[in-house]
Amino acid sequence: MSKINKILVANRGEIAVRIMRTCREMGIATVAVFSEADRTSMHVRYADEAYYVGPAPSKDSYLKADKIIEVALKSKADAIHPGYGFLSENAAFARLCRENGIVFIGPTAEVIDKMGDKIQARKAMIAAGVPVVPGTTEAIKSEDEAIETIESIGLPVMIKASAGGGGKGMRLVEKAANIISAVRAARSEALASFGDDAVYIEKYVSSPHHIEFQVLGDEHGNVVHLFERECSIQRRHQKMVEETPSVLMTEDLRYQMGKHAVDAAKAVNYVGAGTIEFLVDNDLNYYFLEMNTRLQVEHPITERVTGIDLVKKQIEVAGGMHLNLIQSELEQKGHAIECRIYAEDSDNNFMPSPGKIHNITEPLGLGVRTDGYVYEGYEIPIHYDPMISKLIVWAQTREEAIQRMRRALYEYKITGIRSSLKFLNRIMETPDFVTGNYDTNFIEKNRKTLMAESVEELEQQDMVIISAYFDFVNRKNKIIPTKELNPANNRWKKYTYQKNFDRL
Amino acid sequence: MSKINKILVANRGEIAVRIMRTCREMGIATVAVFSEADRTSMHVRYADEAYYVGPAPSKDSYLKADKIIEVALKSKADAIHPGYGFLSENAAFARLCRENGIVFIGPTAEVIDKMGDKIQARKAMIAAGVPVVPGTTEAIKSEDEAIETIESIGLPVMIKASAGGGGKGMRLVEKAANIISAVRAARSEALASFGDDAVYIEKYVSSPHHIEFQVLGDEHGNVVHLFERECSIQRRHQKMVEETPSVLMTEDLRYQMGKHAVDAAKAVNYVGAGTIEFLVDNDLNYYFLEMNTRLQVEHPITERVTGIDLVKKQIEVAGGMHLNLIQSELEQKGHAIECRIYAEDSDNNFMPSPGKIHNITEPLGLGVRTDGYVYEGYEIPIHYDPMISKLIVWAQTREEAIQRMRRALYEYKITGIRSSLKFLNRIMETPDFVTGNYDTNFIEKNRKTLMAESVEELEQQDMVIISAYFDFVNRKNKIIPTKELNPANNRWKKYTYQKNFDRL
Amino acid sequence: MPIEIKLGDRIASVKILNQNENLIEVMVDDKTYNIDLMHNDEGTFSIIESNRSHNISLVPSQKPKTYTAFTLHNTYDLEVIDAEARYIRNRGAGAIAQSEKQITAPMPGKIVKVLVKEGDEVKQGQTAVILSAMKMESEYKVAIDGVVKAVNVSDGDTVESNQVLIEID
Amino acid sequence: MPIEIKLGDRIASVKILNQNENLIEVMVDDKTYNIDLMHNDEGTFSIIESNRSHNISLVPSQKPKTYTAFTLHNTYDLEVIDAEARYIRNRGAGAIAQSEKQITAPMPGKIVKVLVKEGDEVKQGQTAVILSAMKMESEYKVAIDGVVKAVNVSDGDTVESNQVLIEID
Repeated sequence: MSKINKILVANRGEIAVRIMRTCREMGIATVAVFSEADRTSMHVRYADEAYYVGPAPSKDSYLKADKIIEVALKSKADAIHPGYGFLSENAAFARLCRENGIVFIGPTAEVIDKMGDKIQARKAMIAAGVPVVPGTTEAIKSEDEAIETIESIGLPVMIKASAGGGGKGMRLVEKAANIISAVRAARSEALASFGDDAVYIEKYVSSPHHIEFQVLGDEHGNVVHLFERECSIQRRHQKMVEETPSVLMTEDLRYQMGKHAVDAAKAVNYVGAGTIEFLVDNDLNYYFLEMNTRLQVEHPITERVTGIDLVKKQIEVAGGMHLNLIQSELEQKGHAIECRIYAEDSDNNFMPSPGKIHNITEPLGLGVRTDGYVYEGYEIPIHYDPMISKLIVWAQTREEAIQRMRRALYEYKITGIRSSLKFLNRIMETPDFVTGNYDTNFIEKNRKTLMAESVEELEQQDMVIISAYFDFVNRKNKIIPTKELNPANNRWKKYTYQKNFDRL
Repeated sequence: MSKINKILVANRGEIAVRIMRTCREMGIATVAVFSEADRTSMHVRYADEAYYVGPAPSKDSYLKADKIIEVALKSKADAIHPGYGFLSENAAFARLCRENGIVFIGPTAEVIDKMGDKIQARKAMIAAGVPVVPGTTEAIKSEDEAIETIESIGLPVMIKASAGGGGKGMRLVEKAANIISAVRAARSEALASFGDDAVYIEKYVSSPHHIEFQVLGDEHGNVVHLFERECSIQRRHQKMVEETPSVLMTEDLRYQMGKHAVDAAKAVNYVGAGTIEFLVDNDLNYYFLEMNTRLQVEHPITERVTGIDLVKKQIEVAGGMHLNLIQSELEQKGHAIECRIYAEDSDNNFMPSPGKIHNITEPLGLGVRTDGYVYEGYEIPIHYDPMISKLIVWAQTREEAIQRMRRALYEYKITGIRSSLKFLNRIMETPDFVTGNYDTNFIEKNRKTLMAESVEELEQQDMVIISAYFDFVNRKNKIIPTKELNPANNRWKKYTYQKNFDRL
Repeated sequence: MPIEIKLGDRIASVKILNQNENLIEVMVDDKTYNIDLMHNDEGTFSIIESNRSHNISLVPSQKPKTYTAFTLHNTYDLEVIDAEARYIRNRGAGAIAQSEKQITAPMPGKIVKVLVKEGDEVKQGQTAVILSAMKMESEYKVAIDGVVKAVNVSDGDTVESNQVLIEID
Repeated sequence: MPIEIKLGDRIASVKILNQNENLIEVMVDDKTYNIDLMHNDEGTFSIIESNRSHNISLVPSQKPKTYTAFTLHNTYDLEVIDAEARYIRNRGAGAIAQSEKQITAPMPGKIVKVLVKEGDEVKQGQTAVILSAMKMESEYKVAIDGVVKAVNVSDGDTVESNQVLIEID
């Protein structure tokens, strides 16, 4: 067991700040690293120490494993927390940490390697008895084998290039008559795209739910799960809204899936926080999709319903401590929803909207948590992820949580850039979301109402026009801005309220 | 049962905003009232409608019952929420609401009257079997009666002027020999101060704990309690820190006190949210102190451990709904602490510090709730309460909650005015608080460490001096401020990081 | 002096009829409002009109006299048309198609690849430049058939919002 | 040009030795620091010194060249002493007791009661005025024996921070 007194956070943005918050609570000193674009980022100002690691592009700074190790050694950090993204699922980096006597807060390099390889992960899950999407684990050898396989797993199926990615070399087969032509087409496309015509076959799950289970494991063989997160609200595989519990879940299903999630983690002797992602169809069949061997963006909703600080647990088990959690004592209390705030223009094809934050007002009060990192005057760099903040609400029931989220979105004001706030509010008002009747096709299905033009009364428009009028006149007459709220123009004579318009 | 669609909030500051938040979640429209000093206050900007009610002094605006009723009628509000302070415990106002067909969100005028009168309240509690501080309920008639009474309740006792207040006409008696002289002295001082020499006798509880129970009642005779709040950290009877659960509490004591709190509320057919305040001595004897017939400042810690939105419950029962809470199903989960942020200078005898907020950064993240109302550029008026915000944290254990509070206080930055943030942080670090070994004498007892001068390293001072240097130089050269973080001076030549100082 | 303000397709005329400090009688087109307006120099506006509380935030754009306004549910682009602007507008009436002759960056970003060079003949719909911002690449296409008059950026350049990247003739 | 800065009782001399944009070599008294300093015009400073991250917020006071600085744990009053200030300081060296001859408001507030009038003889410790702010009343006493030279406020007046209320001679 190694006592951790100082942690280098090899990340930026909200997650770097979020990790440092827990470190501060635990009395652990923090070391920030920053690229040239991030000198004034919140994580640099929040940390006890800060080191420059390179130019703005990630590959020259946040992905520079050797440079980050160098900083860790120089600053005498005991451990490195990689956050999510960047080096968090990089086995070579985990190995480099170990070689330099630095604790990598995450699973071992071997586990990262294994779970990062789709075929290997799939085999490990089958061995552990965890259901996977039915199909072949190796490339098919002939068209006959394809027909045979498809007969055994049933239509529809997806034919996928082994070397594939990005949708290339993929064919959906819904009718038996099309099998041969689809296999041929996929093969030829795979050959053209990747120089390798190997394809394999998987059952096609249409309109699935994306449901994941949070797991935590320690070095002593203890593994628990912290229940599910429903992550089906996605736009182009980008999650936008997550919630827990899932409306789809029954007590039985949760028990089964939770058990499989724990089995999956145990199968690879998993240490740390991880997530088992499942596809669930409308008949509640579920299949292992992949394992994320790191903290997820959406981890706060789990923290809110279980009361457990996941980063604290990560740090504790990385230091060799026992997990000290007993599955039967864990519970989900109430309902939590997370909305991701992106700097993007939902009215304009979700175009990224970097720029300078002019004003920001965060929602506060009962049941509201914000995890962000931008501040007024901060210029969002063009080099990194467009997510600027996460808004998490909790309430006793799902209905109340949706009401609270709407209220929080009402209070959240970010000006200077376009954000996804309006779009998120629309999601909260869409009947399919309110009733909980949705799957990964939600955004496509509700595109019309989600993207409809806002109707605002003429009067509201007129108030905007009047505001612009006064701002224009005011800027013509003044130089030095202040933050004080002024009457429309200071030059005008001062009367008290009572002497003028009758207000009632 | 009356459906409430629109609520006038007869208050200002954080509590007005807090009430409107819940209204918004419930789909209830909100009406703000404001004095001349509050035109740009948050509650005016948050509400759907806003009405001017008079000049800055409270007596000319927020206390103008008739004016507020007039606004309620004009705006067609169904109900008025009085918040705390101002008209919240004003029976005449509650009566005026009823006469005008407006729901007063609080108990009836009769209950406010009864609990507002110390002697009447004391008698009602005795009748309900709730322990009160031993002593006389009427003025003593003779010195012999005084001796007799004191013999029966035991020393020490406090002799108090019936017409009294402000410490005048009060005498502490610790020895039997001093009884007669103390009675005489109290009487003559009472006569001189109030023109009435009536005095009564109460048992003196030394270094008590101030512990209160939250109760909720409906029109249908249901009353539950939502457990205790420990409020002993006070400076001159001003609460500074509250927490729940109380370290002092045992399961048994909580059960007994909770039952007595419910009995007390039932004795007066209490409807709405109320608080029963008790004094508790070190032997765990407890005595009814008074009942507050309104929402308390510190209600959020109860909300956090029970998960119940108290304002929502207030609105529901005011509309005639059933409480729908069952005592045996209620539970306290984890630990919550509230710190009150005052605009006052703890380094300078807690002098009030009104003024303009220059910059504010609120703490965010796991387990942190802020209920405030000030914003950057807001000028805190001199006319009202100095409390500008409440910081509430929750964690699984008390130890973790204290750590989290320290972290949140670290993140909370308010510049432009002096605030109690530093003093609150000192409280969180005082061993007596950390161990939970404290009573109402805490601040007096720990004055030396709480008020000690901060020792900051020379280097930190030097950084402050360097900052002042650059700000001064910069202001000489520039006119138009922006929020962008700049290098020290734009005129200096631009090099990239690598070409200069070696950073490692 | 009435001032015209353009909001989307609408051009509204604004005129102050009466004012006592923050209490103002104002006409927008032919509708008259009695409002209580407070604002600060950062563009935060609080307007109470018939006791309704409106919150509006204005952010000036880089182009003078233009704003982006944020209301609760909407974001608007606004332009103030004063005497000077009216003059320029009238004078420039013939040059409306100017925007079609330029490819401008709609946001700050980094040039991934420039696909045309000066003198190239280009066709409408042809991709001329690829811009990347926040891990997303976007292709920018030519709006009209023509010849490339100027290429103002190179691969790897960082560009500002509204910067002209390519000019077509 | 070194500038002197007063922080509490300490007067420190600051001198820039070397600067490349935000990377600065600076001497405070006889200690040299290599710092990376970024700040904005609202007085937010981020300094990295020997890789330690310092956050400082400066708020200018109403008096020119004076600041209140907020660090994590402390609040400091600072004054910049440049050539001009040094000149005034030196010239006014004889008038140090000026502050004892005035009662000034330490905060904005409202005058509850003025207890002296022009020409009154007053004794040290005598209460001259009661000021109220945020529901709290404070008494302000005379610092020296003397005669009231001027009473600048009346009951009910609203006063600013640092406003002179009473002058004694």
